[in-house]
Amino acid sequence: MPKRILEEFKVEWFQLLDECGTLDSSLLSPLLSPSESITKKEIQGFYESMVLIRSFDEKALKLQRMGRLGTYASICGQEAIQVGCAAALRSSDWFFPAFRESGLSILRGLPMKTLYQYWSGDERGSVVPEAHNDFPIAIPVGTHIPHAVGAAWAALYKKDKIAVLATFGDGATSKGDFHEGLNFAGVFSLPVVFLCQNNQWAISIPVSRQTAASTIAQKAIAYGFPGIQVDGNDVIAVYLVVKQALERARRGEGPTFIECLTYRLNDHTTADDASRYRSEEEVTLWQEKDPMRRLRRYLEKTYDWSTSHEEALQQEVNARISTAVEEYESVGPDDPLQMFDSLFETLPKDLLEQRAELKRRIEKEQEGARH
Amino acid sequence: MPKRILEEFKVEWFQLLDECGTLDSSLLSPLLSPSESITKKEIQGFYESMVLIRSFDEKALKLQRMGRLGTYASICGQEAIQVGCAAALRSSDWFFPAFRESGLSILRGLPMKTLYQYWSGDERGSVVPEAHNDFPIAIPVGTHIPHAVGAAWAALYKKDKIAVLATFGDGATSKGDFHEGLNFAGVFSLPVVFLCQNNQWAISIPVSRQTAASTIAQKAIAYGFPGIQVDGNDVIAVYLVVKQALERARRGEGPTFIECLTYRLNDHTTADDASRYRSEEEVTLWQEKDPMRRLRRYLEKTYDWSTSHEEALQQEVNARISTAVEEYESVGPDDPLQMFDSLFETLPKDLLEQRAELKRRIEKEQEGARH
Amino acid sequence: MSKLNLVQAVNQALFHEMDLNPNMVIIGEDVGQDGGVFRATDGLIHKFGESRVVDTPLSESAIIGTAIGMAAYGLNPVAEIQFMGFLYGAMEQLVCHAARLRTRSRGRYTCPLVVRAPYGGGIHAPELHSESTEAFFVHTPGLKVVVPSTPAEAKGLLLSSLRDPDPVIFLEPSKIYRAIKEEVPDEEVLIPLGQARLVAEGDQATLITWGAMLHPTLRAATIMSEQGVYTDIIDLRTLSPLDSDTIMKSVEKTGRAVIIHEAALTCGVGAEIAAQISEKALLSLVSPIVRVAGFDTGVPLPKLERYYFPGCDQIIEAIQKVLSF
Amino acid sequence: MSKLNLVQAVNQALFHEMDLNPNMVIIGEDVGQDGGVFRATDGLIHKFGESRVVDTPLSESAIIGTAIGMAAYGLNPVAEIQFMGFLYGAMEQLVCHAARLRTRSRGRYTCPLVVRAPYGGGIHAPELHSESTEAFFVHTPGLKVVVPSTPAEAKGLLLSSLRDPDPVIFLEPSKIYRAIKEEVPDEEVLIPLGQARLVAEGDQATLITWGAMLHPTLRAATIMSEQGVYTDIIDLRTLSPLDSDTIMKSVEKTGRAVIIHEAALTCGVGAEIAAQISEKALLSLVSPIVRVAGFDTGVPLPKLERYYFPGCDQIIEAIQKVLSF
Ligand SMILES: Cc1ncc(C[n+]2csc(CCOP(=O)(O)OP(=O)(O)O)c2C)c(N)n1
Ligand SMILES: Cc1ncc(C[n+]2csc(CCOP(=O)(O)OP(=O)(O)O)c2C)c(N)n1
Ligand SMILES: [Mg+2]
Ligand SMILES: [Mg+2]
Repeated sequence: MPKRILEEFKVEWFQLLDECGTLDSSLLSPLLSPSESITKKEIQGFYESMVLIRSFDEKALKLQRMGRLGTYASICGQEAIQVGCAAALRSSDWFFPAFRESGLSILRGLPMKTLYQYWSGDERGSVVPEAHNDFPIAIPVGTHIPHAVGAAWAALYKKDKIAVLATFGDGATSKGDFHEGLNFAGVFSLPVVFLCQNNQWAISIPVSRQTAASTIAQKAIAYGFPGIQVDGNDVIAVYLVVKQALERARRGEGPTFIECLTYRLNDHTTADDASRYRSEEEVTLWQEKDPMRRLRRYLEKTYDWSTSHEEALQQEVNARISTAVEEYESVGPDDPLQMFDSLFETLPKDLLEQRAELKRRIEKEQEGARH
Repeated sequence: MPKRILEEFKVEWFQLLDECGTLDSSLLSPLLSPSESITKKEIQGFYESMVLIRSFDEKALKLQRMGRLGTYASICGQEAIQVGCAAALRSSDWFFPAFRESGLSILRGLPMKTLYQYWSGDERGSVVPEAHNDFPIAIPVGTHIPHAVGAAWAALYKKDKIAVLATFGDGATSKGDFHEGLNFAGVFSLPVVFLCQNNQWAISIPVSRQTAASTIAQKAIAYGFPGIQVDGNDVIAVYLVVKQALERARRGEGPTFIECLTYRLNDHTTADDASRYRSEEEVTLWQEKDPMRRLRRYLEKTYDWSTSHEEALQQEVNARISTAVEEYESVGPDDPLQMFDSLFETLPKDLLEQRAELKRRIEKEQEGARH
Repeated sequence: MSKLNLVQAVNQALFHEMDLNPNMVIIGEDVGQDGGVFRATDGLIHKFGESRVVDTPLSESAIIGTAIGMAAYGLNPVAEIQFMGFLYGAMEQLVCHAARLRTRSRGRYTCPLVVRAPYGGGIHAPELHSESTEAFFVHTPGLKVVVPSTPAEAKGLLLSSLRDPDPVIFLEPSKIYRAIKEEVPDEEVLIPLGQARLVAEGDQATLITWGAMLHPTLRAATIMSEQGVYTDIIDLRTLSPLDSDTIMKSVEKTGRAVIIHEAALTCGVGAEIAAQISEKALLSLVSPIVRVAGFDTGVPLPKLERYYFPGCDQIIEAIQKVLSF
Repeated sequence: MSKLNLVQAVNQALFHEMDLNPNMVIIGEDVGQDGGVFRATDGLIHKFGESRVVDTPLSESAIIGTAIGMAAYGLNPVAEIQFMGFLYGAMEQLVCHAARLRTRSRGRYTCPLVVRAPYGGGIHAPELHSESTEAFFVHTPGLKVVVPSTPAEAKGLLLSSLRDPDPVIFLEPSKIYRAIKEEVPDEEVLIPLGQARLVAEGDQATLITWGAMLHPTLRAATIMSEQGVYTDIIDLRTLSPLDSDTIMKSVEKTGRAVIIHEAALTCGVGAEIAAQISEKALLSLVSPIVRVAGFDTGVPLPKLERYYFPGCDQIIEAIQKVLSF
């Protein structure tokens, strides 16, 4: 046939909990299997998690301002995504973060003190507890995506019934490794879920300068698997969509791409000054759409969540965070020789010599300090 | 709105001249502006060009078998794309080839002897005549795409009313540089046309292993500009679609992605043995769809193209090719010092010393030869 | 003359050249409104507009790749890569294309491209923000590699790089972006590429270094001079092409060489310098050459980074070692 | 024992290890049905199936990147890159991830990955099919670099690489893929990484080389021995870690060193070796070190490539030079 339509695609938007805290439960039932439901306990749990990770974040910013933490990347405004993902993941699943997933990592079981260590420039902050198969933070944007693909491939090969989640920002979608990784996942139909936290900024670059595509979700079309845009400030929508995608992956039905539309409410990192490149109005607009505010309204309306509940929760969270900060600040100094000791399984001779040289320098320094 | 369709996309297929040589002229008129038409002379010209480049190709394969040429990448089966593109391009446009565009380069004005030189491993075969702004062949697949994007950007910056064409294979669409380059073109709305010669193989990798997308054309959706699939064995369709895309670019309306579906009828290169990985039947099937056969049928039906026309044309072409081969084989040896002389505009001192060393070696060798 | 730090000097050089050369454009991540994460391009977008100072998507390979296409078309692109550690993503474009375009086309196309990147450690930055793999580029035929060591040097070397007809990798030591201020001439200064600078003179040893490491080297030399030991100090400025003549002349005089760089020891640029000395000035050597360099490990995260970089103490030890041999 | 060429020896090693280790998988372009463009993986897909011998899309960065993920998960991936010139596209994955995963995670995740790539010139191949930039990887902490020089060596070194718990770049000299046949034991042979091989003994000079360049070196040495000049010949085998002890022991004996490699001279691995000799064995040297290396230009297309690579003549000249100093 000379002229015909070969393929048609649509990109869908998904939201359950709107900005006023109203839940469209008509959408809920088709997403849950008959035996499933979302309980009050779960939803309240989402809120508690959000309070926890936001408080962690606020504390991190404070510590940084006081010079007690290094450069830090705030997650403020992106809590719904991180809580939704954490709830949807099983502990046997593998998770590959970018660097703006502190909340998700905490909820996966990474101790808060460990994260504070990481952001203070302590390599021990990258050590993920054995209980979880989560990768450490990798700084080069987007380059961890193929690792997630490789882990998914290995899981498939080993017939492990797990799924892999990789998260990244809107900026990451411009990197070659995003493309190559997603393409591999499509070709080999791997059990992996790609989740873009589209917070609409990559440092000073707005998403409109990152791509001419009107959604990021539509990028999945290039790789032959489903892509969807979700309201990233709606924890219930994120949870359900991610959960379904992970289940799909575990069932062997291949990858899914999820764009979560959200907003970076703070500076890129504590080293950045966002007022140089974006307007107050834009930020205010998105503060209105805050994921926590919305869920709290829902809780208030539906479950009589009260100020006293809120205060009790906040107190408990504050206590946990204080403990974490204390733990973090009472950690002893790291061993500089780790530079060598975690480089290879067996250190070759030339490096043993360099190690000895470092040891000598350290001892000399200690000597000097003693006098 | 909780759930809604954000975007809808379709991917279209375009063909004018079918496998039996029947032209659907109903599609022709909407593609041509009122003052335009495709004349007999043009269509006959397409055929003559096809005969020329196929004969060039056959000769190259023969020369290679006789040890008179190096490794060569045949264009057999892909002539319609190359003729269509050459006809659509203006000489002021810039062209960035991969390595399977010998036909297109010839029609752009690169002397056939120069191409034979290139495929014999003579660097002078990469020197593009001043009359055309065509890039030399670059071997790393897909990596020339950003160069085309950069040239288009520069043209826009300089307000030159030209367009840029970049061609590449299906394999190239998996490379990160394809993604990064097309994304830039979309974001900056650049005057560039990307044309994929989807010959369905990348050495031994079938296109189904290259991507899970059902068309390559749909990859354009990821970058926010139009993509279309064209019958790459239909020279008229290719010509019209490429021409429109180039005009669109020159008008400042941004990039277009064109997938031309075709087939690599020969081995990947003369160093390859395709029988290791694909069936005779598949090849035979595609021989039926040969772009030349189809156009010849059309010419026979429409313009009384006869065996004697054919023979006269073939004779003329043979003569041109013989001349080119003679020229190629009578070219003197290249100057090894060019290794240095075309490295920098001004050679730094250490390299002058190395150059002198090479000169000494050459002189010593010549000395030796003289004795 | 104004007292500027290194990042201001870079900024001034960019302003100067953008003014003179309408074909010069700047591209990179955050180079526009934000003025670059170190503010090296601060204000340029306001003066020269969005078409000449272009914020790009997050794509290092395309930044370099499109810059190559622009350069071939006749522009003079300056590509900023946010940190040297992100240049690896553009390695294929640099090695296969920027470095080869002139040769491949036998001079028909050229690549007058400057790639600027902050490099080196010591700023307590996250992982991969402290790379100094200049050796990769020095080992790549067809590229030039330039590293300034002070604000005035930065201005003069950058202006020359911007005028160079071939691709230049211009590495800016982020540790000294703001650490030093010096008088920088307001007018144009061109420091020719390929010529090292003799920073101090002495006849007991030759200290060879570049970039941020010049400063601990100067400190070490001052301390040694207080003990009556005087050394030549060579600031290489350009790592490719390397100014061997200046090195050999000095080593022939002093007979002792200490090479100082923060990059990993093995196969660093120091190896090349040591090899050249041992080839060309062996008979002058009265002591083995000593390289003071980073360890062959990655640069650790901030808490341990000070253990990685060699400093004044190591340089003094090295000088003492060559003197006492 | 069977008489095999180098590519057959590689193939045999892969068969051997695939049989023993169910976690070993091979990925790359054309490694499956086609058996690799040089046939190094010939037949493996038929014996081990499509899930263990996997043809991938044309994506060097993803080949290495996914292999890293596989390795971290517990597999032993072997990634074939079709030619070394295409490894640059995966440089970010190699330098930022393969080399750092163990350090970054403090040993929680490791990367037992072998990257195989044909390398070097002399096969009249197109542009970028003749690269020998091993120095890039030697300069990268966290990677090992192995280069075999004969079929039996290839088998023994590849098997050790496949068992190594850390990432190994295994470079196969394509020039001698089929040029030499030798007896290769059918059974398992493991040549430990990090140990050089003394191929010939003599006391007048030390010739240090690796890979394909061993063969012109042997020819040069034979010619010199006919003139009564006997040399040590060291085949390095592993470039990282470097077996300095073997080098120094020999140079201390002979007092003269010639280093031969086909890579570009400046900042090549030869520079590191020369630097180490000049640091550790200076007093033994009775002549300047000579490096015989490729020019600091790209490798030209086939018609001129023979002018690029140093050969037997240059090695003889170099030996004469160190002898006559
Ligand atoms: C390959 C690479 N290039 C540049 C950088 C510097 N950089 C760090 S974060 C960032 C922006 C990332 O944006 P996005 O992916 O949207 O994530 P977000 O910060 O919004 O979470 C940039 C450019 C980097 N880390 N890696
Ligand atoms: C970056 C890179 N990887 C691998 C190769 C080796 N190689 C040469 S051509 C080719 C296949 C190209 O396939 P495609 O893009 O479809 O072009 P075609 O050969 O079909 O014209 C490969 C893998 C290369 N030249 N460059
Ligand atoms: Mg973002
Ligand atoms: Mg193809």
